[in-house]
Amino acid sequence: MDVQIKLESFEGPLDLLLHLIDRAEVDVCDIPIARITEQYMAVLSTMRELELEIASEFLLMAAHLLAIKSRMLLPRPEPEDPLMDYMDEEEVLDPREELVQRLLEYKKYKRLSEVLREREEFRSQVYTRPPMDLTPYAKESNPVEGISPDDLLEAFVEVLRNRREAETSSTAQLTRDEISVSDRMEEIAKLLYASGGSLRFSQLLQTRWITRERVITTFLALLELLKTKRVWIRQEQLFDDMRIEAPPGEEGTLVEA
Amino acid sequence: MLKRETLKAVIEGLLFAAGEEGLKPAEIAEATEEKLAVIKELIQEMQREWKEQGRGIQIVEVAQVYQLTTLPEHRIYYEKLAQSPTRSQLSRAALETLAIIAYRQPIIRADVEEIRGVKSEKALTQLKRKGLIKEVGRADGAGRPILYGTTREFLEYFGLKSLEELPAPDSIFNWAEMEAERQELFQRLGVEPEGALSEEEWTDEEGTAAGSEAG
Amino acid sequence: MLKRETLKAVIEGLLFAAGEEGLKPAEIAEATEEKLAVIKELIQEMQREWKEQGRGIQIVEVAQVYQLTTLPEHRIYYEKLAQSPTRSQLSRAALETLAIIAYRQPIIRADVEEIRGVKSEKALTQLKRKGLIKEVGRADGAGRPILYGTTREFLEYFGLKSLEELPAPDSIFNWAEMEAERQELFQRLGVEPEGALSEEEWTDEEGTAAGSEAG
Repeated sequence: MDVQIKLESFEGPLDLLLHLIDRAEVDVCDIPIARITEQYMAVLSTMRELELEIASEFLLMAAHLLAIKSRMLLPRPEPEDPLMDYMDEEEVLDPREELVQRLLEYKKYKRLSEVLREREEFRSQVYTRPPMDLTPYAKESNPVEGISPDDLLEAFVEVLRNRREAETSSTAQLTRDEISVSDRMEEIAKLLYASGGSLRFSQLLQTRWITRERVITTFLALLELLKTKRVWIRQEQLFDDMRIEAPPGEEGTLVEA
Repeated sequence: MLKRETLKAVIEGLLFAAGEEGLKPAEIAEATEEKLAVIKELIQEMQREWKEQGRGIQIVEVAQVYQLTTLPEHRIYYEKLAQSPTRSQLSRAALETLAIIAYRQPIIRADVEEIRGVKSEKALTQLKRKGLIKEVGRADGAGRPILYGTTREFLEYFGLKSLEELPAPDSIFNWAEMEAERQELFQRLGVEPEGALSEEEWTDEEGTAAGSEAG
Repeated sequence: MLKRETLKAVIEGLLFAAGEEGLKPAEIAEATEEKLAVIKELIQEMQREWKEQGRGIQIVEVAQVYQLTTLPEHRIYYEKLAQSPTRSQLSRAALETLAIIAYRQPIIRADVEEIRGVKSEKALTQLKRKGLIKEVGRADGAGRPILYGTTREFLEYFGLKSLEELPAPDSIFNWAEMEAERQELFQRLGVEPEGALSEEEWTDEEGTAAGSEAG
């Protein structure tokens, strides 16, 4: 992992990904998606080692990259393939297509923000002054002409309502970010222990609070558990529900003190 | 060392940017790295030249400070400007700020900004100049910030005998707070806002809403 | 009817009085009781003359108003003045968010976040607080999310006459270039644009890939 990468200097996963892809230029030939994914995961694990907080967006992208990587490994079905019935149009396309589009779109606005930065710089080189007080020139007149006390009340209520809505949306934001991968790992371990050492993947997603982020956190937690050999995963066939099992003879050691 | 003409242009810009407070000769000398005597001499020259050229602004010396001002003989045009609808009417920002101060007085600027979610310095200046609000005291705490309240003229302009005559927030206010609470609850439950609440949940929340309004 | 030279002096004074708020051509026309076309022509003339005379201030057109500012080439003298406002730059996050809103307005938060790939609540609050963006309406659909757009202050902050003055995305990112980038991205991401791996490759890869994901 290249320590030259200043982790905090990335605006988000797309920014980091663009950097990795640009950097890959030094390698003359093709950099497979697998390698970009590996580098991306390496950056994330460095962030973890440095105990930096990893925003859920970075995890979301990690999951997305892994999904693309695995889909790249699947054969492209022929149009008359019965498998087609199970796939929507998007899945038949190159799995990287969407990512490339997103990267290009992001890159476009990144450049436009650089243009704005230049203008900001230019504009900051000139100074102006506050307006002169013109009230001495104003003839005696009612400054609230045409405004009634009711208008005043309405303005007050409107402001309060807007504030309420702003607060409301940030509350929703917080609830969504609450669970981290490591917390989820422990949850899964406990759940597995409680259900006698065997669980189906779908059972992990059967809660009222399920969100896209939570599915991804669950998936990443599972990968992490698998990596540290705290769980085994079995799948009978493609698209089957995964079965999560405690390693033989270790049912009791899943939950760490 | 700057040439005289460049130096004059820089002085003009400095005085312009300094705004109503103006600049001491020493400040100009420091910024331009010139001798005080040179600055004073140049400014005298500029005053003469501007008059000859028929410029629309002038350099005046007030209390040992140089400042730019408009010309007294142009007074009639500033009156017209002050009377133009865009300048004489309250901006939306000013109206909102005035409403908050009217209902929450005495209140400090930071709290007005907190409620509006936007910097409100300009709106406050505008309202002060129009005589609708004034400083009514200082709050405790760091910097002892200014507390604002409405003026006697405020009541006169709105034709009110006292602040109690302001329309009571109840009718619309309740509704707005409740609507916000309802939205919030939906979001917490992760439900689409279309789904109506049951009678019990509703009544339960109403209590809290009424409580927070009082505060 | 005023003489041209007097009129120019009056315009200078009016612009000076308006300060950072600037004046619309129509406001100048109204205050001076002159035709709009005459005002516009005179201002162009003044811009030329002031430059020739080496004046220390200039007339710029920003957000559909005329405004007086100092000259960029004199900035070092103003920076030396303690009173000069220290200008803080916008953060990159704020700037990215702003670029997206400027080009895609009206736009809801979710769409900004979709493009940036990160939560943008903080950037939006910051921009709103600075008055660079505002709520311009509500989108249809669940929760009726807020639609954001840029403000007049946005134009002023970046010294733009209007939104049209922003470079068209195509001009800095033309179509052919974009297609080339797309091809390049594809290449860097690995597989030839035609796509599919051969039967052997994927069977062979499956083992290692599954292994490396797990391990």
